Amino acid sequence: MRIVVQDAPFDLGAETAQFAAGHSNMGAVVTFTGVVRDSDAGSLEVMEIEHYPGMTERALTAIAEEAQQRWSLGDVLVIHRYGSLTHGEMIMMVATAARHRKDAFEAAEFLMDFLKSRAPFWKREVTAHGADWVAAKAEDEDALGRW
Amino acid sequence: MRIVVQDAPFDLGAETAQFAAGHSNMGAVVTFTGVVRDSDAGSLEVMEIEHYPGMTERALTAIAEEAQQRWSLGDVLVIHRYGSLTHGEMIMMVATAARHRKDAFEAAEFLMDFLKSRAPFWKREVTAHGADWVAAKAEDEDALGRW
Amino acid sequence: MNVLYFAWVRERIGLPREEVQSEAATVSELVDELVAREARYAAAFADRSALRVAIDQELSDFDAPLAGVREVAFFPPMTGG
Amino acid sequence: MNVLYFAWVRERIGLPREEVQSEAATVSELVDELVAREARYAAAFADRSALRVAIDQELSDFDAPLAGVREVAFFPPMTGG
Repeated sequence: MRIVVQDAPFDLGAETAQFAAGHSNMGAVVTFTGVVRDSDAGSLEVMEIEHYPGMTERALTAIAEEAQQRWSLGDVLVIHRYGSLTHGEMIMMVATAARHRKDAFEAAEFLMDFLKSRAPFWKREVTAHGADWVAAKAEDEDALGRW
Repeated sequence: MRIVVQDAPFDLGAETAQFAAGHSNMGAVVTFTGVVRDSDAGSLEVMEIEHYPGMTERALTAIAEEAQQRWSLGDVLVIHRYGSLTHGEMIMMVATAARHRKDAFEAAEFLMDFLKSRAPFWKREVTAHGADWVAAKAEDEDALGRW
Repeated sequence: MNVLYFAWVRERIGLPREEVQSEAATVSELVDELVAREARYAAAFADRSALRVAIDQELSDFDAPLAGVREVAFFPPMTGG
Repeated sequence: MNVLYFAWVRERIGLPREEVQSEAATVSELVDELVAREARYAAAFADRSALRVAIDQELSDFDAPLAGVREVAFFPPMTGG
Protein backbone atom coordinates (compact mmCIF):
# COMPACT_ATOMS: atom_id res chain seq x y z
CA MET A 1 0.00 0.00 0.00
CA ARG A 2 1.29 3.43 -0.89
CA ILE A 3 -0.36 6.75 0.08
CA VAL A 4 1.05 9.97 -1.33
CA VAL A 5 -0.15 13.52 -0.56
CA GLN A 6 1.82 16.18 -2.39
CA ASP A 7 1.55 19.52 -4.13
CA ALA A 8 3.79 18.51 -7.04
CA PRO A 9 2.33 16.95 -10.19
CA PHE A 10 2.62 13.16 -10.53
CA ASP A 11 3.42 11.13 -13.63
CA LEU A 12 0.27 9.09 -14.32
CA GLY A 13 1.93 6.96 -17.00
CA ALA A 14 4.98 6.12 -14.91
CA GLU A 15 2.91 5.46 -11.79
CA THR A 16 0.49 3.21 -13.65
CA ALA A 17 3.25 1.26 -15.41
CA GLN A 18 5.24 0.84 -12.21
CA PHE A 19 2.18 -0.23 -10.22
CA ALA A 20 1.13 -2.84 -12.79
CA ALA A 21 4.67 -4.15 -13.28
CA GLY A 22 5.06 -4.69 -9.55
CA HIS A 23 2.20 -7.20 -9.33
CA SER A 24 2.78 -9.84 -11.93
CA ASN A 25 0.56 -12.38 -10.22
CA MET A 26 -2.41 -10.06 -10.06
CA GLY A 27 -4.45 -10.55 -13.22
CA ALA A 28 -6.32 -7.25 -12.95
CA VAL A 29 -5.17 -3.67 -12.47
CA VAL A 30 -7.67 -0.78 -12.32
CA THR A 31 -6.77 2.89 -12.18
CA PHE A 32 -8.90 5.98 -11.69
CA THR A 33 -7.56 9.45 -12.45
CA GLY A 34 -9.29 12.70 -11.54
CA VAL A 35 -8.66 15.62 -13.87
CA VAL A 36 -9.44 19.34 -13.31
CA ARG A 37 -12.42 20.11 -15.54
CA ASP A 38 -13.44 23.52 -16.66
CA SER A 39 -15.80 25.20 -14.20
CA ASP A 40 -19.56 25.01 -14.69
CA ALA A 41 -19.51 28.73 -13.85
CA GLY A 42 -17.21 29.57 -16.76
CA SER A 43 -13.59 29.66 -17.64
CA LEU A 44 -11.55 28.23 -14.80
CA GLU A 45 -8.41 30.17 -13.92
CA VAL A 46 -7.26 27.98 -11.09
CA MET A 47 -8.50 25.26 -8.76
CA GLU A 48 -7.14 25.55 -5.25
CA ILE A 49 -7.16 22.43 -3.13
CA GLU A 50 -6.84 22.86 0.62
CA HIS A 51 -6.28 19.90 2.91
CA TYR A 52 -5.72 18.99 6.55
CA PRO A 53 -2.11 17.84 6.87
CA GLY A 54 -1.87 14.84 9.13
CA MET A 55 -5.55 13.94 9.02
CA THR A 56 -5.39 13.60 5.24
CA GLU A 57 -2.78 10.84 5.39
CA ARG A 58 -4.63 9.12 8.24
CA ALA A 59 -7.95 9.23 6.42
CA LEU A 60 -6.51 7.95 3.13
CA THR A 61 -4.66 5.16 4.92
CA ALA A 62 -7.81 4.14 6.78
CA ILE A 63 -9.84 4.07 3.56
CA ALA A 64 -7.19 1.99 1.78
CA GLU A 65 -6.95 -0.44 4.72
CA GLU A 66 -10.72 -0.81 4.70
CA ALA A 67 -10.58 -1.66 0.99
CA GLN A 68 -7.91 -4.28 1.63
CA GLN A 69 -10.09 -5.87 4.30
CA ARG A 70 -13.17 -5.96 2.10
CA TRP A 71 -11.62 -7.22 -1.12
CA SER A 72 -8.86 -9.60 -2.05
CA LEU A 73 -6.25 -7.14 -3.27
CA GLY A 74 -2.59 -7.42 -4.11
CA ASP A 75 -1.97 -3.72 -3.61
CA VAL A 76 -3.47 -0.24 -3.39
CA LEU A 77 -2.02 3.10 -4.47
CA VAL A 78 -3.49 6.53 -3.69
CA ILE A 79 -1.94 9.81 -4.85
CA HIS A 80 -3.71 13.10 -4.11
CA ARG A 81 -2.46 16.59 -4.77
CA TYR A 82 -3.17 19.87 -3.02
CA GLY A 83 -2.34 23.46 -3.91
CA SER A 84 -3.10 25.37 -7.12
CA LEU A 85 -4.03 23.39 -10.21
CA THR A 86 -5.16 24.47 -13.65
CA HIS A 87 -7.63 23.07 -16.17
CA GLY A 88 -6.53 19.67 -17.47
CA GLU A 89 -4.11 18.93 -14.64
CA MET A 90 -4.43 15.63 -12.80
CA ILE A 91 -5.68 16.00 -9.24
CA MET A 92 -5.37 12.46 -7.99
CA MET A 93 -5.26 8.80 -8.87
CA VAL A 94 -6.01 5.48 -7.25
CA ALA A 95 -4.85 2.08 -8.46
CA THR A 96 -5.85 -1.41 -7.34
CA ALA A 97 -4.36 -4.79 -8.22
CA ALA A 98 -6.24 -8.05 -7.69
CA ARG A 99 -6.38 -11.57 -9.03
CA HIS A 100 -9.91 -10.96 -10.29
CA ARG A 101 -11.30 -7.93 -12.07
CA LYS A 102 -14.39 -7.66 -9.88
CA ASP A 103 -12.27 -7.06 -6.79
CA ALA A 104 -10.06 -4.52 -8.57
CA PHE A 105 -13.05 -2.57 -9.94
CA GLU A 106 -15.13 -2.59 -6.76
CA ALA A 107 -12.20 -1.60 -4.55
CA ALA A 108 -11.31 1.30 -6.86
CA GLU A 109 -14.91 2.56 -6.80
CA PHE A 110 -15.04 2.19 -3.03
CA LEU A 111 -11.79 4.16 -2.66
CA MET A 112 -13.16 6.93 -4.86
CA ASP A 113 -16.51 7.13 -3.09
CA PHE A 114 -14.89 7.43 0.34
CA LEU A 115 -12.10 9.69 -0.79
CA LYS A 116 -14.69 12.13 -2.23
CA SER A 117 -16.57 12.58 1.03
CA ARG A 118 -14.32 11.35 3.83
CA ALA A 119 -10.82 12.60 3.02
CA PRO A 120 -10.25 16.19 4.24
CA PHE A 121 -9.82 18.07 0.97
CA TRP A 122 -11.70 21.19 -0.08
CA LYS A 123 -11.74 22.59 -3.60
CA ARG A 124 -12.08 26.25 -4.52
CA GLU A 125 -12.64 27.37 -8.10
CA VAL A 126 -11.33 30.72 -9.25
CA THR A 127 -12.89 32.09 -12.45
CA ALA A 128 -13.14 35.53 -14.02
CA HIS A 129 -16.39 35.92 -12.01
CA GLY A 130 -14.71 35.34 -8.64
CA ALA A 131 -13.87 32.45 -6.37
CA ASP A 132 -16.18 29.83 -4.89
CA TRP A 133 -15.78 26.79 -2.71
CA VAL A 134 -17.03 23.70 -4.49
CA ALA A 135 -20.10 22.42 -2.64
CA ALA A 136 -20.27 18.76 -1.68
CA LYS A 137 -22.85 16.90 -3.76
CA ALA A 138 -25.68 14.97 -2.17
CA GLU A 139 -25.06 12.21 -4.71
CA ASP A 140 -21.50 11.79 -3.42
CA GLU A 141 -22.74 11.36 0.12
CA ASP A 142 -25.43 8.99 -1.14
CA ALA A 143 -22.80 6.92 -2.97
CA LEU A 144 -21.41 5.80 0.40
CA GLY A 145 -24.67 4.02 1.15
CA ARG A 146 -24.00 1.23 -1.28
CA TRP A 147 -20.93 -0.07 0.60
CA MET B 1 -12.57 5.78 -30.05
CA ARG B 2 -9.50 3.69 -30.73
CA ILE B 3 -9.41 -0.10 -31.13
CA VAL B 4 -6.06 -1.84 -31.43
CA VAL B 5 -5.48 -5.57 -32.00
CA GLN B 6 -1.81 -6.48 -32.18
CA ASP B 7 0.74 -9.14 -31.25
CA ALA B 8 3.34 -6.60 -30.09
CA PRO B 9 3.47 -5.46 -26.45
CA PHE B 10 1.93 -2.07 -25.66
CA ASP B 11 3.22 0.61 -23.31
CA LEU B 12 0.60 0.85 -20.56
CA GLY B 13 2.13 3.97 -19.03
CA ALA B 14 2.41 5.85 -22.29
CA GLU B 15 -1.06 4.77 -23.45
CA THR B 16 -2.65 5.80 -20.15
CA ALA B 17 -0.86 9.15 -20.01
CA GLN B 18 -1.70 9.92 -23.64
CA PHE B 19 -5.33 8.92 -23.22
CA ALA B 20 -5.81 11.06 -20.10
CA ALA B 21 -3.96 14.04 -21.54
CA GLY B 22 -6.17 14.02 -24.60
CA HIS B 23 -9.38 14.66 -22.66
CA SER B 24 -8.83 17.63 -20.45
CA ASN B 25 -12.52 18.33 -20.05
CA MET B 26 -13.32 14.84 -18.87
CA GLY B 27 -13.00 14.79 -15.09
CA ALA B 28 -12.67 11.01 -14.80
CA VAL B 29 -10.41 8.49 -16.51
CA VAL B 30 -10.60 4.77 -15.70
CA THR B 31 -8.25 2.10 -17.01
CA PHE B 32 -8.31 -1.66 -16.70
CA THR B 33 -5.28 -3.76 -17.51
CA GLY B 34 -5.25 -7.55 -17.82
CA VAL B 35 -2.00 -9.27 -16.88
CA VAL B 36 -0.95 -12.89 -17.54
CA ARG B 37 -1.11 -14.63 -14.17
CA ASP B 38 0.63 -17.85 -13.30
CA SER B 39 -1.47 -20.90 -14.18
CA ASP B 40 -3.66 -22.56 -11.56
CA ALA B 41 -2.25 -25.82 -12.96
CA GLY B 42 1.33 -24.84 -12.13
CA SER B 43 4.20 -22.92 -13.56
CA LEU B 44 3.11 -21.19 -16.76
CA GLU B 45 5.57 -21.39 -19.63
CA VAL B 46 3.53 -19.47 -22.15
CA MET B 47 0.01 -18.24 -22.76
CA GLU B 48 -1.03 -18.42 -26.40
CA ILE B 49 -3.87 -16.19 -27.49
CA GLU B 50 -5.65 -17.06 -30.71
CA HIS B 51 -8.12 -14.69 -32.30
CA TYR B 52 -10.37 -14.32 -35.35
CA PRO B 53 -8.86 -11.57 -37.51
CA GLY B 54 -11.57 -9.33 -38.88
CA MET B 55 -14.28 -10.43 -36.48
CA THR B 56 -12.14 -9.37 -33.52
CA GLU B 57 -11.95 -5.76 -34.64
CA ARG B 58 -15.67 -5.77 -35.52
CA ALA B 59 -16.66 -7.20 -32.15
CA LEU B 60 -14.47 -4.81 -30.16
CA THR B 61 -15.78 -1.85 -32.15
CA ALA B 62 -19.38 -2.93 -31.60
CA ILE B 63 -18.81 -3.31 -27.84
CA ALA B 64 -17.13 0.11 -27.61
CA GLU B 65 -19.94 1.74 -29.62
CA GLU B 66 -22.50 0.16 -27.35
CA ALA B 67 -20.66 1.60 -24.33
CA GLN B 68 -20.70 5.05 -25.93
CA GLN B 69 -24.44 4.79 -26.47
CA ARG B 70 -25.16 3.71 -22.91
CA TRP B 71 -22.91 6.14 -21.04
CA SER B 72 -21.85 9.72 -21.51
CA LEU B 73 -18.23 9.19 -22.52
CA GLY B 74 -15.55 11.43 -23.92
CA ASP B 75 -13.59 8.56 -25.37
CA VAL B 76 -12.90 4.82 -25.31
CA LEU B 77 -9.65 2.95 -25.90
CA VAL B 78 -9.31 -0.83 -26.28
CA ILE B 79 -5.98 -2.58 -26.88
CA HIS B 80 -5.86 -6.40 -27.02
CA ARG B 81 -2.90 -8.58 -27.86
CA TYR B 82 -2.73 -12.03 -29.43
CA GLY B 83 0.16 -14.48 -29.88
CA SER B 84 2.52 -15.87 -27.26
CA LEU B 85 2.75 -14.12 -23.90
CA THR B 86 4.58 -14.99 -20.71
CA HIS B 87 3.78 -14.60 -17.02
CA GLY B 88 3.50 -10.94 -16.01
CA GLU B 89 3.00 -9.60 -19.54
CA MET B 90 0.06 -7.33 -20.20
CA ILE B 91 -2.64 -8.92 -22.35
CA MET B 92 -4.96 -6.01 -22.88
CA MET B 93 -6.23 -2.69 -21.57
CA VAL B 94 -9.35 -0.58 -21.81
CA ALA B 95 -9.63 3.09 -20.92
CA THR B 96 -12.69 5.31 -20.58
CA ALA B 97 -12.95 9.07 -20.13
CA ALA B 98 -16.09 10.77 -18.86
CA ARG B 99 -17.19 13.92 -17.08
CA HIS B 100 -18.37 11.83 -14.13
CA ARG B 101 -16.68 8.89 -12.45
CA LYS B 102 -19.77 6.70 -12.43
CA ASP B 103 -19.93 6.71 -16.22
CA ALA B 104 -16.22 6.01 -16.57
CA PHE B 105 -16.31 3.11 -14.09
CA GLU B 106 -19.49 1.50 -15.38
CA ALA B 107 -18.42 1.74 -19.02
CA ALA B 108 -15.04 0.16 -18.25
CA GLU B 109 -16.71 -2.72 -16.42
CA PHE B 110 -19.18 -3.17 -19.26
CA LEU B 111 -16.35 -3.25 -21.81
CA MET B 112 -14.51 -5.88 -19.78
CA ASP B 113 -17.56 -8.06 -19.25
CA PHE B 114 -18.40 -8.12 -22.95
CA LEU B 115 -14.82 -8.39 -24.11
CA LYS B 116 -14.38 -11.50 -21.91
CA SER B 117 -17.24 -13.44 -23.45
CA ARG B 118 -18.08 -11.76 -26.76
CA ALA B 119 -14.77 -10.90 -28.41
CA PRO B 120 -13.29 -13.83 -30.36
CA PHE B 121 -10.16 -14.61 -28.37
CA TRP B 122 -9.16 -18.01 -27.02
CA LYS B 123 -6.42 -18.58 -24.47
CA ARG B 124 -4.24 -21.66 -24.20
CA GLU B 125 -1.93 -22.22 -21.25
CA VAL B 126 1.27 -24.19 -21.73
CA THR B 127 2.84 -25.54 -18.54
CA ALA B 128 5.34 -28.30 -17.76
CA HIS B 129 2.31 -30.61 -17.54
CA GLY B 130 1.11 -29.90 -21.04
CA ALA B 131 -1.14 -27.46 -22.82
CA ASP B 132 -4.80 -26.69 -22.18
CA TRP B 133 -7.36 -24.32 -23.58
CA VAL B 134 -8.68 -22.03 -20.88
CA ALA B 135 -12.35 -22.84 -20.31
CA ALA B 136 -14.87 -20.02 -20.29
CA LYS B 137 -16.22 -19.40 -16.79
CA ALA B 138 -19.92 -19.50 -16.04
CA GLU B 139 -19.46 -16.40 -13.89
CA ASP B 140 -18.15 -14.47 -16.91
CA GLU B 141 -21.24 -15.38 -18.91
CA ASP B 142 -23.41 -14.52 -15.90
CA ALA B 143 -21.72 -11.12 -15.61
CA LEU B 144 -23.39 -10.06 -18.87
CA GLY B 145 -26.78 -10.36 -17.22
CA ARG B 146 -26.37 -7.21 -15.21
CA TRP B 147 -26.18 -4.91 -18.26
CA MET C 1 -18.60 -20.92 -48.50
CA ASN C 2 -15.59 -20.47 -46.22
CA VAL C 3 -15.76 -22.45 -42.99
CA LEU C 4 -13.37 -21.44 -40.22
CA TYR C 5 -12.39 -23.28 -37.03
CA PHE C 6 -10.73 -21.86 -33.93
CA ALA C 7 -9.08 -23.15 -30.74
CA TRP C 8 -9.78 -26.81 -29.97
CA VAL C 9 -12.32 -27.07 -32.79
CA ARG C 10 -9.47 -26.21 -35.17
CA GLU C 11 -7.20 -28.75 -33.47
CA ARG C 12 -9.74 -31.58 -33.68
CA ILE C 13 -10.59 -30.93 -37.30
CA GLY C 14 -6.94 -30.39 -38.13
CA LEU C 15 -7.18 -27.23 -40.18
CA PRO C 16 -8.06 -23.57 -39.63
CA ARG C 17 -10.30 -23.05 -42.64
CA GLU C 18 -11.66 -24.74 -45.71
CA GLU C 19 -13.92 -24.07 -48.67
CA VAL C 20 -17.11 -26.13 -48.34
CA GLN C 21 -19.65 -26.74 -51.09
CA SER C 22 -22.99 -27.26 -49.45
CA GLU C 23 -26.71 -26.84 -50.05
CA ALA C 24 -27.40 -26.80 -46.31
CA ALA C 25 -30.19 -24.40 -45.44
CA THR C 26 -29.05 -23.80 -41.85
CA VAL C 27 -25.92 -23.99 -39.76
CA SER C 28 -27.22 -27.19 -38.14
CA GLU C 29 -27.62 -28.85 -41.52
CA LEU C 30 -24.08 -27.81 -42.46
CA VAL C 31 -22.78 -29.40 -39.26
CA ASP C 32 -24.76 -32.57 -40.02
CA GLU C 33 -23.07 -32.77 -43.41
CA LEU C 34 -19.60 -32.24 -41.94
CA VAL C 35 -20.17 -34.80 -39.16
CA ALA C 36 -21.24 -37.36 -41.75
CA ARG C 37 -17.98 -36.89 -43.63
CA GLU C 38 -15.26 -37.96 -41.22
CA ALA C 39 -14.63 -38.89 -37.58
CA ARG C 40 -12.61 -35.74 -36.91
CA TYR C 41 -15.68 -33.61 -37.60
CA ALA C 42 -17.81 -35.87 -35.44
CA ALA C 43 -15.25 -35.40 -32.64
CA ALA C 44 -15.25 -31.62 -33.02
CA PHE C 45 -19.04 -31.31 -33.13
CA ALA C 46 -19.88 -34.03 -30.59
CA ASP C 47 -21.36 -31.49 -28.15
CA ARG C 48 -22.88 -28.58 -30.05
CA SER C 49 -23.90 -26.87 -26.82
CA ALA C 50 -20.18 -26.40 -26.13
CA LEU C 51 -19.75 -24.53 -29.41
CA ARG C 52 -20.44 -21.06 -30.71
CA VAL C 53 -21.01 -20.04 -34.31
CA ALA C 54 -20.40 -16.81 -36.18
CA ILE C 55 -21.90 -15.99 -39.56
CA ASP C 56 -20.06 -13.43 -41.65
CA GLN C 57 -18.17 -12.41 -38.48
CA GLU C 58 -21.26 -11.85 -36.34
CA LEU C 59 -22.22 -14.17 -33.49
CA SER C 60 -25.20 -16.27 -34.51
CA ASP C 61 -26.71 -19.67 -33.71
CA PHE C 62 -27.19 -23.13 -35.16
CA ASP C 63 -30.71 -22.39 -36.41
CA ALA C 64 -29.55 -19.47 -38.55
CA PRO C 65 -30.14 -19.72 -42.32
CA LEU C 66 -27.12 -19.90 -44.64
CA ALA C 67 -28.57 -18.25 -47.76
CA GLY C 68 -26.10 -15.69 -49.08
CA VAL C 69 -23.57 -16.39 -46.37
CA ARG C 70 -19.87 -16.24 -47.28
CA GLU C 71 -18.18 -17.20 -44.02
CA VAL C 72 -19.17 -19.48 -41.14
CA ALA C 73 -16.94 -19.97 -38.10
CA PHE C 74 -17.09 -22.53 -35.28
CA PHE C 75 -15.31 -22.13 -31.96
CA PRO C 76 -15.61 -22.74 -28.21
CA PRO C 77 -16.89 -20.02 -25.87
CA MET C 78 -14.58 -17.04 -26.03
CA THR C 79 -12.03 -16.24 -23.34
CA GLY C 80 -10.85 -12.71 -24.03
CA GLY C 81 -9.72 -10.05 -21.63
CA MET D 1 -6.59 22.78 22.97
CA ASN D 2 -5.80 23.51 19.31
CA VAL D 3 -8.78 24.49 17.22
CA LEU D 4 -8.39 24.33 13.43
CA TYR D 5 -10.56 25.81 10.67
CA PHE D 6 -10.60 24.90 7.00
CA ALA D 7 -12.08 26.22 3.74
CA TRP D 8 -14.84 28.83 4.20
CA VAL D 9 -14.92 28.26 7.96
CA ARG D 10 -11.30 29.42 8.03
CA GLU D 11 -12.16 32.39 5.81
CA ARG D 12 -15.08 33.52 7.98
CA ILE D 13 -13.16 33.20 11.21
CA GLY D 14 -10.10 34.75 9.65
CA LEU D 15 -7.44 32.35 10.84
CA PRO D 16 -6.45 28.72 10.25
CA ARG D 17 -5.86 27.69 13.87
CA GLU D 18 -5.77 29.00 17.40
CA GLU D 19 -5.14 27.81 20.91
CA VAL D 20 -8.40 27.88 22.91
CA GLN D 21 -8.69 27.61 26.68
CA SER D 22 -12.06 26.07 27.44
CA GLU D 23 -13.83 23.94 30.02
CA ALA D 24 -16.45 22.88 27.46
CA ALA D 25 -17.50 19.27 27.97
CA THR D 26 -18.55 18.68 24.36
CA VAL D 27 -17.89 20.04 20.88
CA SER D 28 -21.29 21.79 20.97
CA GLU D 29 -20.39 23.60 24.17
CA LEU D 30 -17.09 24.69 22.66
CA VAL D 31 -18.94 26.09 19.65
CA ASP D 32 -21.37 27.90 21.98
CA GLU D 33 -18.41 29.55 23.69
CA LEU D 34 -16.82 30.59 20.40
CA VAL D 35 -20.09 31.94 18.99
CA ALA D 36 -20.56 34.04 22.15
CA ARG D 37 -17.16 35.65 21.63
CA GLU D 38 -17.41 37.48 18.29
CA ALA D 39 -19.59 37.91 15.24
CA ARG D 40 -17.11 36.17 12.94
CA TYR D 41 -17.57 32.93 14.92
CA ALA D 42 -21.33 33.36 14.87
CA ALA D 43 -21.10 33.75 11.08
CA ALA D 44 -18.95 30.63 10.69
CA PHE D 45 -21.13 28.47 12.95
CA ALA D 46 -24.52 29.87 11.91
CA ASP D 47 -25.60 26.54 10.40
CA ARG D 48 -23.97 23.68 12.27
CA SER D 49 -25.63 21.11 10.02
CA ALA D 50 -23.46 22.49 7.20
CA LEU D 51 -20.30 21.74 9.19
CA ARG D 52 -18.22 18.70 9.99
CA VAL D 53 -15.96 18.22 12.98
CA ALA D 54 -12.83 16.14 13.54
CA ILE D 55 -11.40 15.32 16.95
CA ASP D 56 -7.70 14.47 17.05
CA GLN D 57 -7.85 14.00 13.26
CA GLU D 58 -10.77 11.56 13.27
CA LEU D 59 -14.22 12.51 12.00
CA SER D 60 -16.58 12.95 14.92
CA ASP D 61 -19.74 14.91 15.78
CA PHE D 62 -20.96 17.85 17.87
CA ASP D 63 -22.07 15.66 20.78
CA ALA D 64 -18.61 14.19 21.26
CA PRO D 65 -16.89 14.79 24.64
CA LEU D 66 -13.72 16.87 24.72
CA ALA D 67 -11.97 15.33 27.76
CA GLY D 68 -8.33 14.68 26.89
CA VAL D 69 -8.70 16.06 23.36
CA ARG D 70 -5.74 17.97 21.90
CA GLU D 71 -7.04 19.03 18.50
CA VAL D 72 -10.52 19.93 17.22
CA ALA D 73 -11.14 20.90 13.59
CA PHE D 74 -14.17 22.48 11.91
CA PHE D 75 -14.80 22.44 8.17
CA PRO D 76 -17.48 22.13 5.51
CA PRO D 77 -18.29 18.74 3.92
CA MET D 78 -15.22 17.46 2.14
CA THR D 79 -14.76 17.57 -1.62
CA GLY D 80 -11.83 15.32 -2.41
CA GLY D 81 -11.17 13.21 -5.46
